[in-house]
Amino acid sequence: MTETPKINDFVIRFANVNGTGSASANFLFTKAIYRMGIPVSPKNIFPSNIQGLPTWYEVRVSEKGYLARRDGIDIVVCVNPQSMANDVKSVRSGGYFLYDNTKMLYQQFIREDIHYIGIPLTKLCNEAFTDARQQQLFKNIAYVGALSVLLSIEFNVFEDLLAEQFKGKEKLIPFNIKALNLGADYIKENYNYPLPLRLERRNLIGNKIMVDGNTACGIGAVYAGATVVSWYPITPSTSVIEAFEEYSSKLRKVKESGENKVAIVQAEDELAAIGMVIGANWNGARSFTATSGPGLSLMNEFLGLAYFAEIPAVLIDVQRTGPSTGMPTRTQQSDVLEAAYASHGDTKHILLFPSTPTECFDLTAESFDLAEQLQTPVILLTDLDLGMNDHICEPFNWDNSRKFKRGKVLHAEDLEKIERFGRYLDVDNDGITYRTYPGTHPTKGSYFTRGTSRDEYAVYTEDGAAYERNMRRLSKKWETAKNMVPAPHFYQKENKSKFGIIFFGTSRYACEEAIDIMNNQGVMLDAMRLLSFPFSQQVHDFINSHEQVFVVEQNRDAQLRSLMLIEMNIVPQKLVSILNFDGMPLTAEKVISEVDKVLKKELSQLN
Amino acid sequence: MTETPKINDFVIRFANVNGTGSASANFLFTKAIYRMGIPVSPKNIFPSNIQGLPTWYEVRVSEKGYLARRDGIDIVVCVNPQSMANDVKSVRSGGYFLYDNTKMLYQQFIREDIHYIGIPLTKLCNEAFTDARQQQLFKNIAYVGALSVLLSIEFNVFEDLLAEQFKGKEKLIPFNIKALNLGADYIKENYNYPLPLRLERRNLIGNKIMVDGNTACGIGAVYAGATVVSWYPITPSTSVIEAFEEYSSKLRKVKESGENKVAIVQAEDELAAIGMVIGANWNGARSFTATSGPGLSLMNEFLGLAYFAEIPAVLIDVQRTGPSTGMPTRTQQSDVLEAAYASHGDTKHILLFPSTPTECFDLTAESFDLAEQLQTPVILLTDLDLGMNDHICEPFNWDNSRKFKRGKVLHAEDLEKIERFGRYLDVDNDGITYRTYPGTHPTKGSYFTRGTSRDEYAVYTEDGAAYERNMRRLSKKWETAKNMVPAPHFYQKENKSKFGIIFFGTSRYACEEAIDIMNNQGVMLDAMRLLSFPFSQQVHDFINSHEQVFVVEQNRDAQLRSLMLIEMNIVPQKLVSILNFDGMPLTAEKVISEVDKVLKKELSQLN
Amino acid sequence: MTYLRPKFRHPELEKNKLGYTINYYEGALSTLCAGCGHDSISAAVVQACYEMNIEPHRVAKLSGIGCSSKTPTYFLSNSHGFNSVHGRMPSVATGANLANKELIYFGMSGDGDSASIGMGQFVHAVRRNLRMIYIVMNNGCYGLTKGQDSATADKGSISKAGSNNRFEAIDMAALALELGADFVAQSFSGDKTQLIPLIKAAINHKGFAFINVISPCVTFNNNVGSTKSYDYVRQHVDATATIDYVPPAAEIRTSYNEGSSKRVTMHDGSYIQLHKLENSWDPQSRQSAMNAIHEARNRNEILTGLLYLNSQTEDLHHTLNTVSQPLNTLNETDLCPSAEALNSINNSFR
Amino acid sequence: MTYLRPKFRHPELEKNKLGYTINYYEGALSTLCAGCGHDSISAAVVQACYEMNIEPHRVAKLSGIGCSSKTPTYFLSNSHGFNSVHGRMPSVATGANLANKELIYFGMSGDGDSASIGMGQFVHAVRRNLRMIYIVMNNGCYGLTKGQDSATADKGSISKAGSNNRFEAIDMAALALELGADFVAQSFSGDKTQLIPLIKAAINHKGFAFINVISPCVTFNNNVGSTKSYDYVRQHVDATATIDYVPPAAEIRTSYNEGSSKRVTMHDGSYIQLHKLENSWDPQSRQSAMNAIHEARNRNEILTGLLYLNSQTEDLHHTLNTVSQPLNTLNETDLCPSAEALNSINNSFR
Ligand SMILES: Cc1ncc(C[n+]2csc(CCOP(=O)(O)OP(=O)(O)O)c2C)c(N)n1
Ligand SMILES: Cc1ncc(C[n+]2csc(CCOP(=O)(O)OP(=O)(O)O)c2C)c(N)n1
Ligand code: SF4
Ligand code: SF4
Ligand SMILES: [Mg+2]
Ligand SMILES: [Mg+2]
Repeated sequence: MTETPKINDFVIRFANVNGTGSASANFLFTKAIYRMGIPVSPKNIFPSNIQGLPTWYEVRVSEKGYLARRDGIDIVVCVNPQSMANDVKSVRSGGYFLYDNTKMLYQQFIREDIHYIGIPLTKLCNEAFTDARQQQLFKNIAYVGALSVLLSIEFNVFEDLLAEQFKGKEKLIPFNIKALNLGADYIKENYNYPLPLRLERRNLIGNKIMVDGNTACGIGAVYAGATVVSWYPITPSTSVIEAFEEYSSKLRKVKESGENKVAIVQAEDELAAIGMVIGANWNGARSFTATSGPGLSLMNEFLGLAYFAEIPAVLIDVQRTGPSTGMPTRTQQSDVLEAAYASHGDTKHILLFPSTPTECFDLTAESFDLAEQLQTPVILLTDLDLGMNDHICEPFNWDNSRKFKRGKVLHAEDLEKIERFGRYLDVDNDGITYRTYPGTHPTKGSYFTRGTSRDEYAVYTEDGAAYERNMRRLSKKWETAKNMVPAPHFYQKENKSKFGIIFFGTSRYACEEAIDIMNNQGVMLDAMRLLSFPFSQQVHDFINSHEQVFVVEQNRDAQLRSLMLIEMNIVPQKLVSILNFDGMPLTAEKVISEVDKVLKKELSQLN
Repeated sequence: MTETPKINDFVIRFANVNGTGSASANFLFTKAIYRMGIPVSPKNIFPSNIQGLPTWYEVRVSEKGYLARRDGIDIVVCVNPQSMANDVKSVRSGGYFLYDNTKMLYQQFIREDIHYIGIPLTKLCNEAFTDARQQQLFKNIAYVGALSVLLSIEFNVFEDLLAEQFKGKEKLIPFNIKALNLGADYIKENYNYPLPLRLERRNLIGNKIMVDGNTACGIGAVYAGATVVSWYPITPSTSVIEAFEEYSSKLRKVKESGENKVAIVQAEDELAAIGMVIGANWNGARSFTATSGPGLSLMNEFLGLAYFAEIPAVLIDVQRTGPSTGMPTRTQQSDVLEAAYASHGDTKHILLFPSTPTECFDLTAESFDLAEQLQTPVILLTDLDLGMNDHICEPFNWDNSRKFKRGKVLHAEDLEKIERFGRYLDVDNDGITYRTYPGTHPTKGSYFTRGTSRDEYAVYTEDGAAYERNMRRLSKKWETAKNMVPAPHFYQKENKSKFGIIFFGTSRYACEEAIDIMNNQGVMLDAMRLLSFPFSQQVHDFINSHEQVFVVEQNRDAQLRSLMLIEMNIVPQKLVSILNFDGMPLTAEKVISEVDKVLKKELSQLN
Repeated sequence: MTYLRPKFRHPELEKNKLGYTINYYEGALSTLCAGCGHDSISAAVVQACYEMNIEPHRVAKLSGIGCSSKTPTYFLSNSHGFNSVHGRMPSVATGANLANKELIYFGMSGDGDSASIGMGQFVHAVRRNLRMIYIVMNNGCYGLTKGQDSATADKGSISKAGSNNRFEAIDMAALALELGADFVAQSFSGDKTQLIPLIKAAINHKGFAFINVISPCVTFNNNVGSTKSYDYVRQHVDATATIDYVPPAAEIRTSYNEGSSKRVTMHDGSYIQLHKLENSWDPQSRQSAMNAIHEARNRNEILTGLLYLNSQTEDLHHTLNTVSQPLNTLNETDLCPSAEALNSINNSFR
Repeated sequence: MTYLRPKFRHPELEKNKLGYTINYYEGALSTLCAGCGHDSISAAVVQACYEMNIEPHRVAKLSGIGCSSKTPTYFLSNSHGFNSVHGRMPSVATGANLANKELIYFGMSGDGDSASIGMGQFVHAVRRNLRMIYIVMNNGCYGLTKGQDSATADKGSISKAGSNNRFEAIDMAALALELGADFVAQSFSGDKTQLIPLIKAAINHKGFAFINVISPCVTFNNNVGSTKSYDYVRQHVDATATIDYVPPAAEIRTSYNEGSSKRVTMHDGSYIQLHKLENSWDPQSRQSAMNAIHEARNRNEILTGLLYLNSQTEDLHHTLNTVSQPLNTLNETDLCPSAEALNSINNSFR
């Protein structure tokens, strides 16, 4: 252990068996680091099953605030004999392998170039606890205790966290403390500590919070005033609705009566879920659903109806690795093309791309405004990494004076003033027409909603000219939308390079890190993070003002780049794809090496 | 009637009420022209209802063999008071309006610039027939009789046609002849005839046949050996299956036992239809379904499964006007983008674009070979115009020695020779792997098919590297497909212009006519008709070798052009869209005027 | 269809309690085939709403796709209508109903729309006890796509094209009963005197009210050999009882023979008066209703009338315990927690 | 689950008539939770196939998505398997069966897979009388997505998270009966002696054979208050009869008390011997079976065993009158009409 100390900069991976209670111990570990004011970022790598298979929890600690996944694991904590062979291999040379040495390590797991830290976790816990469940559970807490010593985590931080966690069940705290100490004491007695890789308190977090994106979406929908919610369970989107349900039941119950100012229905499938959303929005309630790839596929027909009949709808698609069932517990950004043009015929949908839980909150809230203002589906594309992993981010923010933007709706008073109501009449010349809610007025404002073609007064027609007028108006609405959707985020006041880089969603973390690193190496890239589709003039301008633009995405087929080619008439050679699609979150290394390839080629062409 | 005669060159439109038996009279009219050796092309413009609404049948006669729809109607035959106001308007100046003058024409229907030919159809038929149904029905035959005189249709052609039609029911023939004569005699007695617009026997048809595309698809599937067929009724695809059923029952029944060498199931919906197709193909039977837009949308999830699990499937999508229910009885080519990338995740599908019934037959047969060779869905994109209208085309052709190409399938003998069967092992380095049918061998060759990721041996895995290998292999298969799909059709041996034009499917008729006309005017365009997606090198080369390329499509969003941009990295400015999307088949005039706009601009830039 | 609406209206048409004449309840002119059973059902809806003194704009009409699904256009033109996608009306209606519990929801569907592509949604709408009137216009075929057999076509029924259906029929009423529907009725489009009171009772029912109406397709399934033709149905109808719907506090207009008569009271005091009851059938026993249907089926008869009613029903809003105000009327103040609440949420993530 | 398969096998394992020991019928190691009911069902399938002397490669195993749908991986590793998409196994099985009528088709599904997203396809597979063994592993919840209530969860059942289900349960067996299924059974994953003969009889049935198996989810729905927990089910099971499946020409191994015993003969002379019969229940009467289920339900009991069997069943191939050879074995000569035939088709279009 002669390495020079490295403070607040390592990756540690916990190798567990799912269903054994390791999740809360691992979270305790991460939260403690957060509480010490140090940027930290965990990734849960779990199997598509319920119990008994290998599961990993990877935590990156970064003084610099780099929150992307990073290759090269410094420390592995392995309590799963099932995956041990591979776990040993996964440690970087010079790294640490912490394991349960109650049983002796197999000879073949011994590597010369890494450090082994054996702790008899099973033995310690079997001796310290009598209940079998506790013996199993507290092994996890014990290794956290061991790490507290090895990595210098402040013990009182754990005490605080446990006190909060077990509020109301205080008698559980001493057991946990005991387990922490089991591990901690064993290290103190048997090893040199702390490790050269270790932690030191900082003040780098500020008022930031640590939360997952799905929870943020759920809370965002509560604040946006969603009242009718229908969904069908599917990983990794389920927890969006769970969060919505949890916060609704806290914040939307009438105290006296226990009645709910919300209706949440578990649908029989995704077709029904989006159907209910469409029915509710048609009837004037804000309504949304959440799903993942297979569900999105099933919603195609209804999304086309909502586009053509012009009904608001909010859909949160938490993307996972496709195609088909694919890898349901791995991340990807591969529903972009499907979401953008879902359904047969000429259809286009608004997309929003949050990159942090904070943005999940903000954009979810905004999606309802956009859907109602534009009277069309809005699809929020997040992903498993954002949705199910905890992220450190800005706190949520709400202005009490904020009003819901309900779009162009005519009420009884308005109708009284109108000669003849034309549901699809482009009065304002922006492609957006006025609607009424059912039940508004005895004799004015009723109309027929349909997926078939109709004229400006919502009367069924098969007249080609009327059909074409309507389709052109929808295109005009699309143009209007370009100025209404959230603007891209630019990382520079003025462009300074002939190279640009474009990314969206969770690629943000790796890209920001990569840009920073390249910057330090003297390679300058202008950067733009997209928040929405369709693309506004600003997006055109950014691309136009660079010679070469990298487009970073987490899918195989360069789907966002495809949208750019289709919608913006960009010379394709200008857009160089950086693609990551193995289901693991993107790393900065990957971005840098892909950028390097192009720059090297350019250099070599110069020579 | 002082116009100089125009031989074999006019458009006539019949304005009827649907459900009144006009279809067979109108067909008789068209068939007679075909039998006179004159190119003729009918279009049925019918409402999305069963009875009592206006329906039109438009027939173009063209000595030059132009079979596209043409604007500017020369003659309207109107027996529907409902639509008379508009029908009168629709006649070109100088044209003819033939109507039932049993009741007097309203004053407001009188135009100065057209000719009126009143025939008391109702009166004549009421006098000549006693049965109410006959009185109604034979009005239609009577106007055909009138036209035979006005346009010089040979009467014995009708006699032949009626003899064929009523084989076995010969006693109906005299009634029809009588009705024909009613109309014919009335004209002879009351008007000058023939009209300056008229017919003359030619020999321009050769051995061509007259048939609709859906029938051709159905026959193609019989010849291709489809044995399991599942479908859900939807206009305009229903008649594909009806034809398959009809010809199967003629050609696939065991004579002695009446047993069927085919299983046709009307599914409960389109999800089930494609599910059955996938199950049957998985189990080694050739199987297909047919649908239209809404059905395609519903098949998204299953198409992704078939792509990823690599199961052959043939899907015939007879496109209609979208989005949503849209105009179900109008034509469009607007499912291109949806079909190409159907399903969430990274997915791509083979598309075939027939343009004539002959190609419907050929490409349907070929689609089964391609699906089995490539182990992936193949989607035949036809449309309502092609599928439901009669077209004059080359006869169907089949080589008795032709074998079904069943692709890479291992049988028991093959498996005996193999150490370990790897379902997803790329043995031949073309991305296409070997499969086995269930039940092949007691101990070798069984494997698990799934929509989740797996390794080369079909074992479930969540390993990112294995997943990525598989996805890259699928991309390789896509490359292989480029050289297997039908090649584009070129209209010139050598390019002779800096302008190219690309089209597919039913745009063919209008484009060929437009090219011919422009050619005669000295404007040269090189032309390429696409038959398939993905695009082969030839397609690239054609585009690369022209400065400007027109891309003709019948949709709003330039969907084929989108595929070109995405898949071929083409500079978008090179591809100029010509879009027709009002639900009516494209005309040459439209193509010419759009091309003209660009050429004029170019000229004006030169000045 | 006739394409010119007769302009002449009798000037002294009777007005209902709201002051509306019956033509106020009509819709656009039907484009269905002349004689289509579906048009009679639309007319029955018009009549029932008129007689029940319903404000048309407080009705929402929803449907899927099919000839039957076109009918909402042909009644109550002052109501909002929604012609959605094939087979998915139940989900759209569920969302709509959740948004506003105060409207009356008519779901108009066909046998293709509900028994094939829509089967899943139908089953789950029943299970959720969504408050609505759900009418299946059952013609045993797919009218709009030109006459294919549907899943309710009886085994052995002959289609117009002459083919013999070889599959067992799905009995929608029996299915609804098995799935727990609390209002199940069956009728015939040709029998207005039965259909109108059934629709009225359905409107008044506080949960999912299902009426399976045999509604002949004159164009594709009215031939000899079809078990859904007018003639066949007329000959094989077996009514459980004749039926009168009596609104709350209305006077009893008829007196019935005690022995064969029964009164089923609804939640608000209105009641359904049944007379000439079938033997051994109790409209308030699910089991008895199921047995009656099955026995009629065995006799090749179609049991019509009210089959089962449980007025103690609890609809989806009750199950979800939603507030009494319609959800679509709640605004920012009602729905949006404060910035302060958000701060304490933020704190919980620190 | 245990991730190391015990290597040791008793060397003298008994061989069946084909010469295979039971381990030849096993599949990959299960990754389900230790104690999951589904694993017992897999084991029962293994045992039944072994005892029925079935060639594993003549079996095809199909499923949707869910813990239950994973089971085909865990039995008969020499069979082809197809883990399709959620809720759509019935259609895939239909296509597969049409392609090759000679294989034995196992469809393994869950209550989410069949009663929610798959309801439409389930209903229509029953209606078509597809020859297959269809097993719903019914745990009243969505195991794989972590325990949400399913549509078969009983009203009032308490989930692990403590919530009280407020919706009526769908009774899959009663539904199958109503839809006309000719083989309907119900069982409990904890009762192998009942399940194995049921599976054997199902394999032998010449049409759609449905077995609804209550199969507790130990992880999410085995708590007190759940009506699908091991304890609850064990206490509330009410068997129609004990059951033995006797293959054709096998000797009768037991003699039964005449009064309470019944023999149901299948198409090939094999039979099901039922003893200790429930009163007033006739396994060959659909009506009696439905009444028995409903009555048991009213008593809060789960009726298990064979519920109904009609051995005179006619499956989909019979309905479609397909040739006896499997369709997937037909080749060009069988299928492709000649060029000459095409010429006469061409002529018909001239
Ligand atoms: C997804 C989809 N598939 C198919 C169709 C075509 N389609 C329109 S109506 C209909 C069936 C209508 O039958 P039914 O519901 O019984 O109504 P009916 O016309 O008999 O009243 C079908 C299959 C469609 N519109 N959408
Ligand atoms: C289209 C689609 N929607 C949702 C899911 C997510 N999903 C996977 S399994 C499952 C439910 C499984 O429940 P069940 O069929 O009862 O099986 P169990 O796990 O309880 O055995 C769901 C909803 C999916 N895979 N596909
Ligand atoms: S086709 Fe049949 S169902 Fe449709 S409108 Fe005509 S009669 Fe009615
Ligand atoms: S979660 Fe439940 S159903 Fe799934 S494997 Fe575990 S016990 Fe079985
Ligand atoms: Mg119908
Ligand atoms: Mg389940």
